[in-house]
Amino acid sequence: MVKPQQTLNQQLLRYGLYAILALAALVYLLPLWVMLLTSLKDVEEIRTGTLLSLPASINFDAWGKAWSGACTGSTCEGIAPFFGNSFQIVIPAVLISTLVGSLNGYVLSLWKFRGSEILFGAMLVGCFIPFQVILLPMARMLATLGLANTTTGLVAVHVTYGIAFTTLFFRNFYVGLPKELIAAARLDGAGFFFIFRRVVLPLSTPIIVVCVIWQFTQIWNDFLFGVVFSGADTQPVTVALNNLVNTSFGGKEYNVDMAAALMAALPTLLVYVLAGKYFVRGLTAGAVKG
Amino acid sequence: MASLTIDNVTKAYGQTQVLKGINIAIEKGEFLILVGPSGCGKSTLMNSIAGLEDVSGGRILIGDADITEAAPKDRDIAMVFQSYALYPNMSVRENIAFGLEIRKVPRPEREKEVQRVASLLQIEPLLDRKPGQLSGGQRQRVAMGRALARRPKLYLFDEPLSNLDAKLRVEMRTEIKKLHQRLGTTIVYVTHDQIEAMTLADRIAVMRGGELLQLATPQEIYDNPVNQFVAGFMGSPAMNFVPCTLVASDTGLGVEITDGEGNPCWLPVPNPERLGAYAGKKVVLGLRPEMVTDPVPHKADDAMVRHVPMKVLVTEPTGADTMLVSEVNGVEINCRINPGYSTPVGQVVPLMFDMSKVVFFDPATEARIDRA
Amino acid sequence: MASLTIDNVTKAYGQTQVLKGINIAIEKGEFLILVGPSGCGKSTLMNSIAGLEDVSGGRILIGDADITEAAPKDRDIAMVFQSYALYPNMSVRENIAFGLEIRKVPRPEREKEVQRVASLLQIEPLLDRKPGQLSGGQRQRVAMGRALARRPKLYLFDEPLSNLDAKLRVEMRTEIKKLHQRLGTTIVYVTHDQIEAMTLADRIAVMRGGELLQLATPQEIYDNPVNQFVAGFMGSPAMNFVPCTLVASDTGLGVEITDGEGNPCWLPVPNPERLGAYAGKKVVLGLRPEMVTDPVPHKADDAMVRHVPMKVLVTEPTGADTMLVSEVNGVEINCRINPGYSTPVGQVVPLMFDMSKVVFFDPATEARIDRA
Amino acid sequence: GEVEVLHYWTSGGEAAAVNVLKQQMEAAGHTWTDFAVAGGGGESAMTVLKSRAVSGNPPSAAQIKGLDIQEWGELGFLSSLDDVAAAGEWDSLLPAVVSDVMKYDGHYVAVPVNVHRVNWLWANPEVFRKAGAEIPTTWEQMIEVGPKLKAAGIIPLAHGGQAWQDATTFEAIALAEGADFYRKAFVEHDEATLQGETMIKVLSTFKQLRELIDADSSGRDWNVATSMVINGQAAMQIMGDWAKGEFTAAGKTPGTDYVCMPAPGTADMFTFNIDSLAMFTQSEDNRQQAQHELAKMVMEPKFQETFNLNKGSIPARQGMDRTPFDACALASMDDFTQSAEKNSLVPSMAHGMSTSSRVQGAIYDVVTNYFNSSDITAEQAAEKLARAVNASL
Amino acid sequence: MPETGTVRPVTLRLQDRLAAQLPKLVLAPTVIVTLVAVYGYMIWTGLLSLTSSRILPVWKFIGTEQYGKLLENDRWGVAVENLIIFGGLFILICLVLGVLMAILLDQKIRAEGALRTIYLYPMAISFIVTGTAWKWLLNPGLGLQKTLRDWGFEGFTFDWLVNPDRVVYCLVIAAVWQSSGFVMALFLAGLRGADQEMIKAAQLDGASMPMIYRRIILPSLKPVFFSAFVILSHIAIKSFDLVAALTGGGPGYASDLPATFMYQHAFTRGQMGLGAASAMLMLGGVLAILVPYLYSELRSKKNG
Ligand SMILES: Nc1ncnc2c1ncn2[C@@H]1O[C@H](COP(=O)(O)OP(=O)(O)OP(=O)(O)O)[C@@H](O)[C@H]1O
Ligand SMILES: Nc1ncnc2c1ncn2[C@@H]1O[C@H](COP(=O)(O)OP(=O)(O)OP(=O)(O)O)[C@@H](O)[C@H]1O
Ligand SMILES: [Mg+2]
Ligand SMILES: [Mg+2]
Repeated sequence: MVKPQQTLNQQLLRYGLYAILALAALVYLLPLWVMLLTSLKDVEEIRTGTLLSLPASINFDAWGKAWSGACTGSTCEGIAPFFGNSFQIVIPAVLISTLVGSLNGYVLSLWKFRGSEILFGAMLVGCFIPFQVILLPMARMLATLGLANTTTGLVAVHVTYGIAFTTLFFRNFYVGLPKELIAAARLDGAGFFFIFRRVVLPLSTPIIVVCVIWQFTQIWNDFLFGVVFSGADTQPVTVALNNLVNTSFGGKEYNVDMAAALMAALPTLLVYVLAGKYFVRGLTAGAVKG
Repeated sequence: MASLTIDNVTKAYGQTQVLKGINIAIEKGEFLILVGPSGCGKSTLMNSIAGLEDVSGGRILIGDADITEAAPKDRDIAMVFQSYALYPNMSVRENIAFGLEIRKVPRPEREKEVQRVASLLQIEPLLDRKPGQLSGGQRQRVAMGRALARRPKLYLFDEPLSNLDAKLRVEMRTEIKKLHQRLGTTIVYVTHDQIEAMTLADRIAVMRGGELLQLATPQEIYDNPVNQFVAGFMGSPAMNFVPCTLVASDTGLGVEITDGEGNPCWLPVPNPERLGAYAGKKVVLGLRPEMVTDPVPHKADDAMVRHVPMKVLVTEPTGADTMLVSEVNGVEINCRINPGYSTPVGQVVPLMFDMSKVVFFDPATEARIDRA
Repeated sequence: MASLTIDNVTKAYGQTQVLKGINIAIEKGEFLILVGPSGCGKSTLMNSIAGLEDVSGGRILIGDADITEAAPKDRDIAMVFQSYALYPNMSVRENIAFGLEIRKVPRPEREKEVQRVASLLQIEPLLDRKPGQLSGGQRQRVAMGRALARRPKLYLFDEPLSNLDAKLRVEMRTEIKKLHQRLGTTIVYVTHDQIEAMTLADRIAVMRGGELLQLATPQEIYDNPVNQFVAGFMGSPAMNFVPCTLVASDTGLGVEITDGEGNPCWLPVPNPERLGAYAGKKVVLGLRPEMVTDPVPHKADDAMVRHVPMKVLVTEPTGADTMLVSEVNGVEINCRINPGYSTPVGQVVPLMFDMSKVVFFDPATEARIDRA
Repeated sequence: GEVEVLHYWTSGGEAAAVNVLKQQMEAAGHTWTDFAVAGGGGESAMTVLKSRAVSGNPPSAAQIKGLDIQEWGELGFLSSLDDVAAAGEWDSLLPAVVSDVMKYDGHYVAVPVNVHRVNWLWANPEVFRKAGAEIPTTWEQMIEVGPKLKAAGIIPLAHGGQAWQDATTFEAIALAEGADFYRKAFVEHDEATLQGETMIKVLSTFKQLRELIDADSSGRDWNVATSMVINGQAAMQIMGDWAKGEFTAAGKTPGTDYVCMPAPGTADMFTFNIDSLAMFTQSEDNRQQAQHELAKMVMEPKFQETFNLNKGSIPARQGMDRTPFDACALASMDDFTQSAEKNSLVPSMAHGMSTSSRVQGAIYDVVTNYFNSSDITAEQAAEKLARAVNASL
Repeated sequence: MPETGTVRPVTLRLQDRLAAQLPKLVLAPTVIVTLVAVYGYMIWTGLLSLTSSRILPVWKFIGTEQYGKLLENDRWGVAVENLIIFGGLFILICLVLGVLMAILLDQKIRAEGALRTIYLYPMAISFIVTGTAWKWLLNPGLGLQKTLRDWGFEGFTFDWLVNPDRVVYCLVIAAVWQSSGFVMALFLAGLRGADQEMIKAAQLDGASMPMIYRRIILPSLKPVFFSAFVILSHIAIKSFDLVAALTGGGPGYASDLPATFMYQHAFTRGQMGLGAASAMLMLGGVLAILVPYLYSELRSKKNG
């Protein structure tokens, strides 16, 4: 990683490396492959054919149906109408939880005070609380706050239970930053938020990426909160997906299920691809001596 | 500018006592140099003044205001960190301008100030680089630049020139001196460079192991150290310490040494009246290298000067002078010789002992015994 | 130990040419000191030797083996980084022992070696601390310790003593010298300390802007610099450069200056035969501070010595000497005066010019013009 | 007013049927808010319902079955439909077994949508012909016919290894021991019956069926099992009448391509599974009006017909036009009335009709564990069954 | 710079005092929310576990009866045992794989972006559906076993999914597949922050790259391990979708986990009191393991 070497040995090593990575990629892709194949077959072929056999003819009907035709209740408009709800929930929730988490992490690593460590520990317990147990009290709380069955309510819930994680990520990233940086900025006259914005945040790119990946995925794919705290018209796409997939009566259309799942995953994948660019190196290079 | 009072400040990291009650009163506009061996607590003291470390005890005052509890940003102090602490994500320009930006200095003024500082520090071509793309000395200069761009009440410099070449260091030293004369800002400055300490300081504070040993003008510290540690610490090469016995002869009090030919030899003492109590006892004679030189005729008649044949053990040319190592009373001593004087190794040559400024210490307590 | 050949090595960061074809052949067991202004490429050269940076061109050989492409770990080099680069999660002990551990040195031996190095560097009480809990100088010593614990073919020291106090620095310098004498390992060493350079080096390489200017013994560099830059760079305070005109008089070639009273004054030139071509032309006279001193009687008869009345502009006592600033031909010059000599500021006092070792440069090219 | 309906009818056919209701409601000037949450027999829908109830905002109507209606009624969430029922003469339209389930404390609080028959055996006659075997009508025959089918390379019984499918099969075997035994065990939870000889026999028969099932059944969805019958991989399946949808979807006709028969030994018996909509107390008047309108419409023949044609079940409302229904459904209707007369119409344990979900869950756990592990004897299982049922009462 | 003139003792103005409390103020909303939404609800659940609640909370207290029932329940025992096996293996394998993949990806790989996305994508797809895909793949009659046998490897057997003693490893496989990519991303971010100078020093000390990772870089990523561990524990504990979609808890209830147990009892089977009790036990167990770890982790940071 420090310098590419030219020797034969190194060359071989490098081929080996690529081989391992490619093999791993294949293993990881296998289920995707199955899903993709299935989504391109028709129901009859799924019933009769084998799992890994290629579809007789490529057929995007299932995709079309999943997008705009499949029934998810009394309406049969596919999963398309639900994307909007999901975005309305996921974007503010990710932004808020990331911001709050980074501020918390900043305090807990670079502005420690007496008892801050204990607070952090106490906060972490939030990571282990089974979400099922908070459904009912939270439902009541949201109703009290007038947020029941609204996207705002869902955003609040996701932020509430996401903060522990985002705080953890940022705090554990920031403890590695040289303390002198903060000292220097404080002497330069910068206040709490100024230091955060100008010195700390610019050094956080990789962890912001990780945090966004995590939060986006968690919230986008969340079903439990989505179904329990949403109203009839604020359901996120996972609820629609669930309604497609978990239908227990009548013929199961695996091809539509798979197509819908793949489509529902596209925004998350897009986030992965876009965010990936910001896994940058050497942010603190040259900061301090020692 | 303002005066700075450090009042019985203590600091401990867990069990480790790092500052053990430091008292320093720095005048308005004074240039104080802090010296002391590595690890004695200089940086810790600086950090405490800046408010970056909480002190464990004592008070710090700027002017009459007790700032012990104030936030760093309210103290109006600029500091050059020993470890630089540059903002890695900002360019050199932004690093320097950061403090001004916070103080809402308008952009054009900021830009002018950055230019001024950069040209002073000779880093103009580097303004758009990130710290990671600089050499060690360049980074140190950026760290300087960050402080110099501001006009605080108090400057703290923690070894700000240690990684610069001699030439640049002399130039920077001059610039700092000029800055001090122009602005009259109070400055506290840590350095290990003797010349820097001697030429810049109004007063020097010598610390050891978290304690303040002596606080005085450079000349006073050099000529009149309070104890053997301070004497040995200031001056390069260091003062020679020769164990000997104070003997009273007919011409008065003096010390006896053995010369390069093995003969005893009596040397006079500058202030015999202060040493009365030690007559006949063992003392440590402090002898700076420049007090043992090649004989110069114009001093031959001085009452405090003696010529002694000494054996040359090692010679080390250092350019302007040659250091000569010889032996007195079983200890090696450094002598400072004009490079033109012939001193073949292994031979015995006459050297001139100028006793007018020698000092004496108690061998047990290492305290000065002949101080006025 | 092994010889090291740096063969036309170049290095560029993007457009920035940092090393512009460096050629140095270092003998087996030689102690080479690298000096040069901040940012001239010393650390880059060190990194290239160590294999931490790819060179853009040229070759590096240890012994007869071309190691330009070899991995750092296969080069058997130990280095002290300018920025220390300690392992933050390891204790001081582990930092020092790491290199040995990798070489599968058994634990008891490792422990012994750590103890030895720690006591040499006076960091024994710190062995169980993490680097974050050390002072600047202590960190630097740990960085040294990491290198000294090993027995590599080649040591690279990048300003290893810059953050140590003078006393410790002298001690460390001596230890390094001893180490070199005992092991005979080849050493490349960057320092900005003139004394260090002069006393440690077998040869000194002076760099500027990525180029090697002169590679010679310390004395040669000091007495016989190839150009004005080298002359001005080595020596502290730096050499004075006085613009003047070479005039031929009846006693031979000489330079004319204006003394402190405004009268012209003729000074002799040591090697007139080499300067024939410049007679009547403007030249730059290189005059080290120690060449202008208080008059000493025993040199009064020297043909190359002249007494000139000079005006005292500033005096700066530095302990062993006093620096006196005066003016010649419109430029300020530093003179090195015995502190005992009375030089009241503003007065004119006689100073002694010793012209036996002065050097001359071309005012346009800055090249030496009187070199043998 | 507005009706919000929480349900888990999300498949294409169900959705179409619900749409009929929706259109009717809208035609009557109400707004229909559809809240569909699919999954595992309504697990998720129930979770949603509970949180809505806790937050004081329950939907107008929710799809709740069986004894759970009683639980909700006990908690005081349900509103009385007696007015609507009286006007619509529900008492005469619904058999007593059905109307009992719909009432809490003597008042109608829910409307039935359909009646499923659970104890069906689905078989592929073509496969039997090939193997030279007869479709079994008793469990003994079923076990005997196994090796023959296996020899022909056919899996005798298509099964999905999920707790509710295990329980469905198990209750069918239990039913073969008589409706009284069934009631005593699964409705009255008589401890002696639960661990008695007959139960042990049922359990061993049940275990013997394992031999008829292929090794890969674990976790298999019921419809996958059905498709094994459809494409001749397997010979039979024991499953409720919803399996018919799979055959229909594959273009098969009853009688020729597949046969529907009562599960072995349960020819004139009927385990029912009724879907219903329970009505939650609404604070606003116009919402309540709409709610009552909804209850009325659910009972209308039009909805009952569409819905049941789509779902494969039979209408809960009696006396409907039989012509649109297929042979299996007609058989189901006949058996429903006959068994009611013979007192062999029993609520399905596996589908939460006979007992609360607590007891049902306890039975599931014992049954599925016994069926899937080799180290429990029928005796032990019976004992466990009695203990578990007791503990969860 | 003009002299500031009047000397005022630095009494802290309100504004200053506010500024000094800023870190605490920033943390305050989170602390409040945590107090209510974590601890408040935890207490609520604790109380609930002492009631006889069935389908909805009913505040009729019956003491610790529910806990007694729980401890007698065979299925709960299986669930706990499964969690231990599943959690342990899952966390361990994810950490190892995540670190490995991060390190390999950090070697200036040409297709880094594509590979990174491939390792991450399983997180993106809802397990409701990938569970089905895995169910097929792991099913001996449909998936890998069949495929390999069709290809001529007659003896190949892979029937863990239908084997009650092995099914928990299937959960591990699918869970690792889903989560290891994120651990990789977490470590990759950490690796990108590693000090290059330090690595150079280690190279000179003679350490090979694997050695440098093992001894220098990874130890400096201790906080990242900590984050990863917490995340993975969280995923292990709440692995609900996974079980529901992949095995439904079967065969029998051999692959049940506390999360599914709790959910089923609390919400499907109308035994909310028992569900709450199981949640409390699960939380207690998890905290009993985690608190010491958190404690040592947070303590060691203090003098870091
Ligand atoms: N990554 C980089 N990109 C561009 N220029 C660089 C980079 N790193 C170093 N340089 C430049 O290369 C030159 C040589 O740097 P080097 O560190 O070798 O200097 P040096 O001689 O060691 O100086 P110093 O005495 O200040 O440590 C400097 O001018 C520096 O600015
Ligand atoms: N976090 C810490 N925990 C324990 N001891 C510490 C810590 N930080 C510093 N010290 C110790 O405090 C003492 C004073 O450190 P300080 O940095 O003030 O020294 P210094 O005088 O600046 O030395 P130097 O000249 O080497 O920079 C040192 O002995 C150091 O080891
Ligand atoms: Mg320091
Ligand atoms: Mg350098």
